[in-house]
Amino acid sequence: MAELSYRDAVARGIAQEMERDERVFLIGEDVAGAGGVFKATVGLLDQFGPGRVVDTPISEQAILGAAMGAAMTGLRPIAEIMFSDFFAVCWDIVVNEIAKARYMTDGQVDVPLVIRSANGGGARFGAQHSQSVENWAMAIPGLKVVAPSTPEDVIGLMAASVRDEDPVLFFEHKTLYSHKGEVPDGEIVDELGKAKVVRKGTDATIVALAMMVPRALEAAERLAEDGISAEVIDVRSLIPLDTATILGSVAKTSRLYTVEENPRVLGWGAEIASIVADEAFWDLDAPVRRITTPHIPLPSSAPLEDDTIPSVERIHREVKESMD
Amino acid sequence: MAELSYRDAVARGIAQEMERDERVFLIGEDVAGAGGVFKATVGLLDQFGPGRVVDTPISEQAILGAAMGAAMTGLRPIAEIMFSDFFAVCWDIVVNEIAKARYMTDGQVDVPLVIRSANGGGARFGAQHSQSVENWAMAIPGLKVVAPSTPEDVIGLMAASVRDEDPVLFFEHKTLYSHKGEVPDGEIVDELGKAKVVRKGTDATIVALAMMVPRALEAAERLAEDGISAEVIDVRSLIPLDTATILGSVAKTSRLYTVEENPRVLGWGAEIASIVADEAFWDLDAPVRRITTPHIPLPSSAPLEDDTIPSVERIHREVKESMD
Amino acid sequence: MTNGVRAVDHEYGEHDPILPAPVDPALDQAPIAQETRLAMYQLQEEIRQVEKELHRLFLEGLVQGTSHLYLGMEATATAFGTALRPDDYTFATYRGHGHTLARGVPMKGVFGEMLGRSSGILGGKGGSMHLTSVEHGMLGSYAIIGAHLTIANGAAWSAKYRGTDQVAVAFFGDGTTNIGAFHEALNFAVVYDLPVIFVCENNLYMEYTAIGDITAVPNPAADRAAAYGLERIIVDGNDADAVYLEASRAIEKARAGGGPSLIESLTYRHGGHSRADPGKYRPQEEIDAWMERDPIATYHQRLLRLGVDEGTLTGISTDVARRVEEAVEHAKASPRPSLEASHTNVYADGGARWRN
Amino acid sequence: MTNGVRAVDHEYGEHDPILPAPVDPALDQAPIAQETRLAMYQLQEEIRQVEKELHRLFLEGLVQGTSHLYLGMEATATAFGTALRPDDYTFATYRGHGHTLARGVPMKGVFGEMLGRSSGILGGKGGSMHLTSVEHGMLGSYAIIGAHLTIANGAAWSAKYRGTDQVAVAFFGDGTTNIGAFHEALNFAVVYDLPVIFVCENNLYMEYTAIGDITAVPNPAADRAAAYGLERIIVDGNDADAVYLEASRAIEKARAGGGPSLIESLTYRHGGHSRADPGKYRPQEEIDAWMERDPIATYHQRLLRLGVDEGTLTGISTDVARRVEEAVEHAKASPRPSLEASHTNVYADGGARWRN
Ligand SMILES: Cc1ncc(C[n+]2csc(CCOP(=O)(O)OP(=O)(O)O)c2C)c(N)n1
Ligand SMILES: Cc1ncc(C[n+]2csc(CCOP(=O)(O)OP(=O)(O)O)c2C)c(N)n1
Ligand SMILES: [Mg+2]
Ligand SMILES: [Mg+2]
Repeated sequence: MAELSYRDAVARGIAQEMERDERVFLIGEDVAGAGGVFKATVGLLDQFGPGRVVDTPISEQAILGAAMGAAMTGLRPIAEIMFSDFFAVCWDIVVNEIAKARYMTDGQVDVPLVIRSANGGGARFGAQHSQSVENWAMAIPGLKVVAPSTPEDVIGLMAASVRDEDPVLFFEHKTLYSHKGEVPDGEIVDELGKAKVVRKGTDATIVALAMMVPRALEAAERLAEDGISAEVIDVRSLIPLDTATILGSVAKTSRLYTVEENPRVLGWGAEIASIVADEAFWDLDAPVRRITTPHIPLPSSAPLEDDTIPSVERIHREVKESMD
Repeated sequence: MAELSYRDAVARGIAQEMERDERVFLIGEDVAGAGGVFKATVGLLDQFGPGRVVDTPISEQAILGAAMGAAMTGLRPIAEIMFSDFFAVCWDIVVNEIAKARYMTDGQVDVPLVIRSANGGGARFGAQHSQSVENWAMAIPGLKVVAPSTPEDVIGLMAASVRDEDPVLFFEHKTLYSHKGEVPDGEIVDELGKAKVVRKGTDATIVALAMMVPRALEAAERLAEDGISAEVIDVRSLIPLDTATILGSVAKTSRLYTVEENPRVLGWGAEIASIVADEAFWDLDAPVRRITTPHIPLPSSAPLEDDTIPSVERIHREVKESMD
Repeated sequence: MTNGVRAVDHEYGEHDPILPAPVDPALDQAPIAQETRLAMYQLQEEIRQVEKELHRLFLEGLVQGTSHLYLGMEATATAFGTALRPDDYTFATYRGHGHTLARGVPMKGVFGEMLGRSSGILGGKGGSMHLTSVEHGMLGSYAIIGAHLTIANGAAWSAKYRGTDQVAVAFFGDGTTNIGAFHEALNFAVVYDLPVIFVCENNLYMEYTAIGDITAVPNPAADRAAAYGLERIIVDGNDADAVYLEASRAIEKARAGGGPSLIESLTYRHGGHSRADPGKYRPQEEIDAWMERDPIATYHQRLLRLGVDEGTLTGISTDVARRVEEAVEHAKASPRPSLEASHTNVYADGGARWRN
Repeated sequence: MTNGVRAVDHEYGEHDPILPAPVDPALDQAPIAQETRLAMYQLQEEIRQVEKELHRLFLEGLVQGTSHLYLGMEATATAFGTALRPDDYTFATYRGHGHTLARGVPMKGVFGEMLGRSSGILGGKGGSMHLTSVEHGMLGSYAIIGAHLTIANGAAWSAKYRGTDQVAVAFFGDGTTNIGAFHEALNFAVVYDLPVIFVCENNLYMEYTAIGDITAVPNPAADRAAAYGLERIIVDGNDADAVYLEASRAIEKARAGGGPSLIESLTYRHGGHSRADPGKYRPQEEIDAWMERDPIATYHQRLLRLGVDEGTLTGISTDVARRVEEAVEHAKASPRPSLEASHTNVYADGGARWRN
């Protein structure tokens, strides 16, 4: 066991897989020499050399296209898109090519690759560097979509993603990079498609992802002081989606709250709400409540940004008020 | 009154606005000389000349960037993205630039433009030329999103879109182009953000968009034969979304079905389902049922494609079975 | 207000015709084995006849969706297909039937796919625009302009990484040179010195627009080569021998670690852009001149000059015709895919499950 | 397996230094009015002092988020800002403080924005990377590489369409030349002969990578000019006079209907890419040489040679320092935005309503 930052967990997770499998390589802008703009890949160049840890031009389409072509022909690329907002400049390669190749070729083509990206708000970076776009990816058939909230999960889900035969979009949360957590020694391998009940409770289920998980946990502590026992689920993997764990919890608590950083409309909570409101219709004691960033681009000024992304206070307040 | 095809309605709608306002121009690949690959802009080059109806290189980013810059500086561009699947190659300009400019500049910048695109399946074009991506656009704050289902609506909503001060994504359905409908003579101007009740009913509300509207209407006829009175709502505008009309109908019928071409996960129906399941929680007699394309890329072979996109039969069957 | 902004001063379709170069007589003496030449003749015939048959089937309503024929352009795919090694990689566009056949993919699977049958090489899921046969090194046909140039880089990357001497070839059109992915792919290939060959089949038109009307330079690929430190290469795309020599040179260079090439192959399509297009935006003089310079006719004459007798060539054509007919019959007799097929191969487990 | 695929043979950061050209002595005689030169001196001082102050404020924790300083690069924005007409359009990047000031945007609004106050020119919503002031022709700072080149085309399109003789200028870095949008924008501008000027500020590095390590040609912009039929233009970006002459020429050409230009302005940043970067990947010899060729020191010396007395220049600096201080105090004293501000100006009706 050692304490590790989420940032360092990224590098450790990648190193674990690169050591195990020489087909794995890392490619992206400033990932090698500089160790990444978030310093999440520090040390990998020294350990694996410039042929396996590769700096690129600012050519996101070329980066992901290369990753795809390499994956199709026997390698296991990990590509970085520096900020998830930049998926918009290479979305074609992701959604039209990577996601659809297997299907269009009726299974002839494998595209086993991982695209990592720094996602989410809270760093006062403004509207073009703060988006949470996991919902964009979730909407595309053929992709898998993962977003860890702890250093241990970073490593375990990274390993699962690299070993998966399908393309995985791996969303790292940029304001979690500095968070620390206990991490076991040795190899860590997790599983895609498994949500985690990170706090047991009986009165309400709170489903959260990435940076919303620690906030939901803290809100649950405060709710406990109010006499409300909240169960908190870390979704971890949007595709495959572990609806069994979510529905199981709602069957017990009869109330669901989703907490998401996505702007409101068609945030991932909409899908979970629509599933639960359908399949747990007779279980629910109250409407599913979605706690989201409002449907706005993110502002840069600190007080404005803090007021828009769901905070511990807001989660606590919204759950509490609706349970009164 | 004259009978007009949906295809010809596009050209008439554009011509109406170009005649009215010389700031309006049309730009896109093969929109001028060839009259569009779907022949939806035939005649405009002759009427308005090559300075206002402009063929471009295959440079979707440059096309939309030019439209944006022109809109920022006093013009009213209508840009075409030939197939909506191609939004993926210029998504950055749409979501990071066009959608956010007003907000990031705190209102200094206006971006009044329309981006038209041929959307949807049914033409055996396969996975890269058949997508319904209106849900991608709906998820982005700052955009308005329109998808007409009739020739008259094409003209009226085109006019409303061109006259709107905000950027509008205007989804034309490629298999509706050949559909015909009665269209009044003279200027037609509609309003964004208004759904239309296209069939009155009392037992169930069916909400549909674009090509799903005629199918929902036909399914409703069949349901009538089964003694089920279905109200059909054409959403028309996803943003702004006319939730009042939808909630009003559900308050009456107590049952909601959404019919969408989007692949299942985070299709637009998820948002409507989540709103209705929340705000009409006590009105609903049964869970909201989403009738969607499964969460797969679209296959090209006719029987496969027909089996995946919601058909009249499937809509009829799913509503009927759940009402039994 | 003015009269707006326009690209060119002439009316639509009234641009100056661009005429083909005369056949280079020196090519008769090119060091290409007779059997290679006969194989290229056969392959061009194969592509030609398949495309013509597909057109007929389309008119009969048996080929649905869209299709983009390679008629008139057969020499380029043929020459590359012939020069490549079986383990090399091809990346093509929606206009990729010829490139697919040129890698040795059997006609039956191609016709099956075009007719949307379960015998199709993609089980009826991909269709005309996505022909792929991994076992033949045909790594796919891509229908969104530009993307596959970047993907071809990845295959070349992989070959270099794995230490094989495979090469990757990406075919694309003149119109494609104006999209961003072209630029990214070219720079990227040069930076990493990848064994990849970019082949621009310049048929003078993007869909319905003359390439010269919407491009800043006259030769859309060759005039950009220097922007990536690459050699300027233009080849007569209607002469299989010319293309074969250039292809062999580029392949050899890439295989030997000499990095990427960009080749502009000048050619012309017989018909319109896709099945629905009569191609009226092209000056008649231009059409006539290029029809005259048809690659198969050109090649036929060369082979006669080189002493092959007419009978041999007729024999090849007849044999191809027979195989085409067989393949069509096979496709017609094949069942449509079962409806479950829609739900397979979304994910690597073979299915479409995204939740438990 | 091999050792993989690498771009270069040297170790990271150990590339050959690229040194600045010596000052061109002929520029002392350039036909630039003395008052113009004094204005450019003042503007460079203004940019320099604002950036230095922002750096201090960042260290104090008052500037949050990221910021990309223009220190060392002041000459390019200054010269263009001076050569442009008030109704012309500027498009800049996240490194756009200098370009904003160069259009006459008051410091108060800039500091207000950087401190996230309601007095900011964007009301605190945009921040450092998005400075915009439409009334000054400053049409925005864009933080996603490449996009604004295409948007600048649109402003130029609009000028041409409306029949004004306005021009648009887009500034961007060397690293930006490798993204697809660059290519699309350049071709597009030439096809429609737009009054737009693309100014590549080549400071030799994308974020932390030497531009030469990931680019196929040595001069990332100039070596691409011919790919769009454009003239090859490289200018000493650390000499405001050199840039001014080239800027004036390009602006005049565009205004007269002569179409676009692509200018590569060679320069260097004093510090790292953004606030957090010490810039260690740069050879010390290179840093030293460029610090020596600082644009303001260069200009200072020229003005002295041209007979301006030291006192005048000191007076300018002191005056700028006073105005900077005032603007900072103003920003510090300004309130933070009210929380309602988050919900305004998403749509043209002023609000954020997406449903009824
Ligand atoms: C990104 C994108 N934009 C537009 C299209 C529509 N489109 C299909 S083919 C084509 C013309 C391509 O021209 P060219 O590259 O010259 O190839 P050719 O068809 O002549 O072989 C266009 C515009 C597309 N498929 N993808
Ligand atoms: C599409 C995209 N990719 C990556 C980035 C991250 N990024 C920001 S600045 C930068 C380097 C830009 O280098 P250059 O164009 O030389 O400009 P400079 O910062 O040197 O002025 C990068 C990679 C981005 N903002 N957008
Ligand atoms: Mg072409
Ligand atoms: Mg730079």
